[in-house]
Amino acid sequence: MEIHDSRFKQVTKELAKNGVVIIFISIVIIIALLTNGKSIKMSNILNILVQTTTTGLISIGMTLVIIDRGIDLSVGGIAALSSAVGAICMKQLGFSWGICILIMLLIGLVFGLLNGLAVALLRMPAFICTMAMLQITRGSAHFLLGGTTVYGLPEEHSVFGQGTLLHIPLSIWILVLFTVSGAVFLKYTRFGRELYAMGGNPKAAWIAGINVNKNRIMIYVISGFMSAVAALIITSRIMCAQITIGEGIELDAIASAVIGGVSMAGGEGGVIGTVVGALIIVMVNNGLNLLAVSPYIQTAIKGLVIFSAITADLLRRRKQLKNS
Amino acid sequence: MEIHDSRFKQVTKELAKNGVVIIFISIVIIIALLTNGKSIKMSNILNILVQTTTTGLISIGMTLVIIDRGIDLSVGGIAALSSAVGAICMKQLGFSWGICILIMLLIGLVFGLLNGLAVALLRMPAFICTMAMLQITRGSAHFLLGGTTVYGLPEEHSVFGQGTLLHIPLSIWILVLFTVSGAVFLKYTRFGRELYAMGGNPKAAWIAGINVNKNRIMIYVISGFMSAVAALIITSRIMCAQITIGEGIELDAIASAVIGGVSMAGGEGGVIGTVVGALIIVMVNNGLNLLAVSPYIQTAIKGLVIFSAITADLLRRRKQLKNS
Amino acid sequence: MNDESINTSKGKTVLLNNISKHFGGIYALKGVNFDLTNEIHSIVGHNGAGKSTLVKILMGAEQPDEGTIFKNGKEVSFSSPREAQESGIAMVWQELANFPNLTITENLLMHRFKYDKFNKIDWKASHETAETYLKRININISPTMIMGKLTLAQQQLIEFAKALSYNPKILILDEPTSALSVTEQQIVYEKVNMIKSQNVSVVFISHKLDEILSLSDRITVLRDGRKIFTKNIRELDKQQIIDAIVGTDKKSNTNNILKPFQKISLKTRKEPVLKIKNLNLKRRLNDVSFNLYPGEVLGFSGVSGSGISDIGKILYGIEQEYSGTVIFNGNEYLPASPGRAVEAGFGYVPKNRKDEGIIPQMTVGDNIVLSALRNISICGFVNRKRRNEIINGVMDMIDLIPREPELRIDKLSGGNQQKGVIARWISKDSRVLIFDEPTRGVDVGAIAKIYSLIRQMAEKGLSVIVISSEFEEIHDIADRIVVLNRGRVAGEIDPCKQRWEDAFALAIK
Amino acid sequence: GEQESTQAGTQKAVVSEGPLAGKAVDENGKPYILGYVLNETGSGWMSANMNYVKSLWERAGGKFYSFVSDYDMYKEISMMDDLMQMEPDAILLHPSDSYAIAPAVKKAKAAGYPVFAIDIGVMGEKVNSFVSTDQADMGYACGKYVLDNSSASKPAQILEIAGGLEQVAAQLRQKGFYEAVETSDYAEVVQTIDTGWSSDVAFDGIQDAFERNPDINVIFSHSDFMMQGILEGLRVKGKLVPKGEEGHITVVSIDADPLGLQGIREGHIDMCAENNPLTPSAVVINIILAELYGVDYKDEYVIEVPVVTAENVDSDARWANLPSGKYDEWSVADQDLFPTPVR
Ligand SMILES: Nc1ncnc2c1ncn2[C@@H]1O[C@H](COP(=O)(O)OP(=O)(O)OP(=O)(O)O)[C@@H](O)[C@H]1O
Ligand SMILES: Nc1ncnc2c1ncn2[C@@H]1O[C@H](COP(=O)(O)OP(=O)(O)OP(=O)(O)O)[C@@H](O)[C@H]1O
Ligand SMILES: [Mg+2]
Ligand SMILES: [Mg+2]
Repeated sequence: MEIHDSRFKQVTKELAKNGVVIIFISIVIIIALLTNGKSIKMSNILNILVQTTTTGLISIGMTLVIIDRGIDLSVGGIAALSSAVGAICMKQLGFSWGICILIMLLIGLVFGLLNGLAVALLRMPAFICTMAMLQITRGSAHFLLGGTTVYGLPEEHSVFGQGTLLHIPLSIWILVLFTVSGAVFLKYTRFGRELYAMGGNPKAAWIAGINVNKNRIMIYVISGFMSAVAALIITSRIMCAQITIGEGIELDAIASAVIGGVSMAGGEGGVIGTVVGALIIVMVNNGLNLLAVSPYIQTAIKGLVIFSAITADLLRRRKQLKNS
Repeated sequence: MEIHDSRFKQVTKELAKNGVVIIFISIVIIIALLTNGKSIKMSNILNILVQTTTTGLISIGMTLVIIDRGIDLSVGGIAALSSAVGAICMKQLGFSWGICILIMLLIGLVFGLLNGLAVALLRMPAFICTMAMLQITRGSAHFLLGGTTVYGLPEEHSVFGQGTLLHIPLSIWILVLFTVSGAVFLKYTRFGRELYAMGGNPKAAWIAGINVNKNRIMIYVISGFMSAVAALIITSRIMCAQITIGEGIELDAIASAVIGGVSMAGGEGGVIGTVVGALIIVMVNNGLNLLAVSPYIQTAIKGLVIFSAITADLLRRRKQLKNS
Repeated sequence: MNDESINTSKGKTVLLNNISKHFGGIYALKGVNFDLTNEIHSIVGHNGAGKSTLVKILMGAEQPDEGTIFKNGKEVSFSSPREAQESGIAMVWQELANFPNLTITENLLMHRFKYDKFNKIDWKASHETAETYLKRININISPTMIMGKLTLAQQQLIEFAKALSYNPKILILDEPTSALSVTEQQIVYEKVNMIKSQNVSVVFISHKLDEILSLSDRITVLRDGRKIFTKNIRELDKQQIIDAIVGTDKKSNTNNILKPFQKISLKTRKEPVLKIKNLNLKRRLNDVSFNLYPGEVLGFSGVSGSGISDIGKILYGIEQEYSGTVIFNGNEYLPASPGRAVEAGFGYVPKNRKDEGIIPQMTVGDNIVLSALRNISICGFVNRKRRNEIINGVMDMIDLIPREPELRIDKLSGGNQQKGVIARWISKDSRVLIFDEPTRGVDVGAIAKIYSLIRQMAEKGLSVIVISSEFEEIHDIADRIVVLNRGRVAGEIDPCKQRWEDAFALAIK
Repeated sequence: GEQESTQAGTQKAVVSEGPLAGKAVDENGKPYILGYVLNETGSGWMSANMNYVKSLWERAGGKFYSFVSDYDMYKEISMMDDLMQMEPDAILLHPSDSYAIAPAVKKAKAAGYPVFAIDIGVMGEKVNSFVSTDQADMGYACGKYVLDNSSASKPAQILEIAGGLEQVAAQLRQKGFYEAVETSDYAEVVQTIDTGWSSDVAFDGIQDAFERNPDINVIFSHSDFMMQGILEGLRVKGKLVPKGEEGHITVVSIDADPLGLQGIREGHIDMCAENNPLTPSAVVINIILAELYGVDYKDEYVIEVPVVTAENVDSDARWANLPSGKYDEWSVADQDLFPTPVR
């Protein structure tokens, strides 16, 4: 079995992309048929892409973390805190908009750094560290907002979430930008390859002279930064800061990565697959809404769809394996 | 670094128990001082223990899963579904109470089995499988309850959550029972030892002739069962079934395990540590309530306390390491 | 003291002065002095003698409790292997330290990739560079292959290629040939001699005394963390070295490896336990047929890629994509999984102890009884008394040191870990035992122990298959040797009548 | 009845009868589409609200779609986009957050959709009309009851069992309650437990609170949804004493759902501020029809808060006395705020 597994893994890895791509295509087709075409109208496609941006961005950072055998549960909290502080600076402290954007990004970097330092230098288990950080960040946001919503952000702030470029929403461009650079980064930079090495065999990575700690800190900083970028887009879409921002987004981000072929055991996967994974999740949501499925049964169906899709994919690979 | 790490790990392991125990004791003392003794009044100690039972029970199953390098996100959903079905059987279908209890436990076993089959036989990543199962179970619960609360359960049902034995709440006895048997089970049974082997090096375990699949299925069945037992206690305490039952309990359970010295990398840790971990989380909650800390800042403080406690513990071990 | 050592360090490439190192209660090294000039300086010693620890200290992977390190006369201390690397030291680690999830190129070039003008990794150029590194040790595998898919032998060779590619001034080789079969070993020997001529200093650790004798200029013997002596090769012969390694007190049991075991005669053979017909495995095995008799030790020998390991894997249920028939005790036997195989009475010691053998987080004791649990547990509960009896019994049998059943097995020296994996099956009664390269990284004394144990078990009527590319060794202990060559049976050797060279000839012809 | 009556959007033709018959159908018989975006369906109140609106609209011959965001703002505004893909004739909102939904409302109105809000309003952007029982008023009613029943001789030591304080509903209910009690010297909120609308957490919170302060004599719950946890929590504390008997703890709450009414009957709950899901639903349906017919309407309608106590607990006016889950049997609530318009 395990040998199978190891060989299986090989195949899995080779097919990871097509794997998720095949799931993706089948789901697109099925939903299109069920909604007789509504789902693939241009307007809806853009709608889906826009909905994917935030989870997508965060799942890109998450991908790096998971490749290094880590996990980052704090992303949603960081997004919430970044939003809260940003909005307060814009609205209540009246800082100039540009400064506020920088502050929002800075918050992502700072809390990412804290995660990185604790995980890399103190060797705190990533799960517990980032879970505590989730509570710290979301808690602070809750405290700052004190149960109110900070609204009435400056007009120009709407650009990230509501602006368009060449008739395509800016947020989509942002997602594309980060996805592509993420993919290039992983495949063509030394850091990218070292990351896979660390995930594949941490001890060997240290022996090979890779600066494991530096890289690891870097990874969590990036993840924090991506959360802040997501916060920019969210606040820009809802033009306010509010405590529930990013609630539960960590699960969606991790799920996107895993569906996209990233192995929780580390050392495998990439951002393209991850973003496709994120798309799949959004599409299922969107499809169920277009089909006006009863809200009481939607969650269950969502689970069933994901479960069956993955199952089908795994069985398909099994077959291919036998036949190879 | 990694070499250090390996040594560090060894110490970690030796101290894991004392590690969590030391955190535990310090927190007990600090809170006792802050609440000038309120927190260690007998009534409050029982109160804390009672509050620990549900997370505690679920985290016991979770411990087994994590030792095998897995994760079970579906526990809360299974608890909710088990509660919903149980309550409906009692109240609306008027089945005899005993039958209903069996049905509730059965639901735990069945969905645990589904997880086990998917993870063991299909090699579905535990994270994605149990996440889907979480949606399926909680979604079904939502569908069955349809946004209503099923209340007015038969009097005798209050026994698990409100009954006492020798002046000590029954639920505490249940937790103790499962903790002790869990510990014995891990240390003294073939299954227990094989479990650590599977977590430590799955391939080697398989080659040593261990029936990895059978054991793995078993583990998830147990985890599902523990969720059902927790459901018994919850429904018995609030004497109704509601959709919010068990929400987010999976994170608390995992956190308890990790705080208790269980390694997410598998092959290490035990249930005693886990339950102490669960106690710590409840104690912090309880402490903040005894101090009537504003709910707007509680979450942040909770996170800070956990974070600093773990940090302190890690630094302490570092020191010991140097001195040894 | 220090000045003196500075003087003595003059002209030496490296001087390790009075090095001590302990782990918990165990002393790995006690006041060891070691020096290196432009030479091949071998370190030998029993498993756990402290060889790897010594070189890890030189490489900066371990910090000594006491002692100083001088390099070219200057005192140095490396806090990480990287620093050692940057000062011109390269090492092949005893336990493979590679990235199974990455390509050969990435394993070779991890932080030395070729970059294009946008400072992106230029994969084409990188692969080409990697290819040249592979060419240097004349192996031709595509550098785009994933490391995890290669055979252990291939992986070990690539580690060697990597070390060479740094063009080090000092090269440390910790059992670089343990997984190699004769042909590949030759490659290593040539290269080592070549770079020595380019005045690179080499530290060479091995348990294969023949290669030690043929390669070394000087030999240092360690025992129980102490240095026994450093002598020039000319002053030494094999027996002296063996005595020094195992210690004169233990001398007695070392003799028997030199004299071959008495073989059971063909006449006394009964019905075969195993009848294997036309075993085929895609790209690996081709119509392999043989019989295995009760009480015999059957050897399988061949060079890398011969597929000898696959025979074990098939019989034990690891490899299932095979075709052909296996008759076990007269009826068809389908090895579906190791679990089933064990139930049927098979046992198996894998070649790759790190990935397929030990459970690193578990204690030595737990590792030993792992497969026996099913036999010593009553309604699920392990019988602690039996358990401890077994563990202590076996640890004595193959003198696994340190004798601490509750120590984590990954704290053991490589060879002792191997003993632990073997002990797992000695502790459990089986019908057929399969050993794949059982003596890999095991010291001379222990090799004798292990083979005499194998022999004893065979005499109890149990059948043993020993898979090994150590032609001499297997010639010493096997009743018959089946030689494989590129997945085909090249012939059968009767050790009583034929020499090991005959087997080797068949293997490479 | 629950399940099949909650098959929102399934195109089963609903028999058009009663006062609304044929109202939500245009001249050439095409049903009007109403899309409802709401924050949750987990609580009894929201379920009743959503299903009653749906039932009324379908009785009127219209087509009904619902989108539930589970308090995820980002999802909620995305749902507005999803909804617009289905080109509804009107959009009804019960938002998770009054401010965060504003941009989506703006977008919808720009796209020419009439937007209405029920129960929870929209801030920073005008909706066509907003119908509600004011959340703060409900909190205030509870506070007022507590004041009326406390005095210098027996000051009120109040334990607040909050819903999810990150949500407007909870925030406004808290605000209203505080406005009432802060005016008094002998009523004080001694502790607030944030339960995230969970009975289980409420149960634990009760234990903790009484450990700290045994003198608590009033409990204010943001919703009857946590009531089971509160009452059972009191029971194990031995403090579940019916009204009138020694040691009774005053319990005031919001919603007056079936659980609330039962509590009042058993004397465990003193008072509920009724949050009747029928009246605002009936009003908003009429207003939406008015919009479609081009009839004028005001941009806000506020329904005053009925206070439910033992005296009026059994009245037919109590929505929770209607057959639970059988929404299609619930008659069109008669209200005088806005009559059903005619085309
Ligand atoms: N990290 C560690 N923790 C505890 N003990 C260790 C550790 N590393 C090595 N040891 C102990 O130090 C001693 C020397 O180990 P070392 O690996 O140097 O032996 P060796 O000569 O290389 O043996 P082999 O020939 O089997 O490789 C052994 O007893 C081993 O158990
Ligand atoms: N070309 C290959 N493709 C896939 N897997 C391979 C290939 N070659 C070897 N392997 C795997 O590596 C294992 C080791 O090969 P095996 O040991 O049988 O060859 P060998 O003759 O023993 O050479 P060595 O002793 O160097 O491993 C094989 O059982 C097989 O699982
Ligand atoms: Mg060694
Ligand atoms: Mg071999």
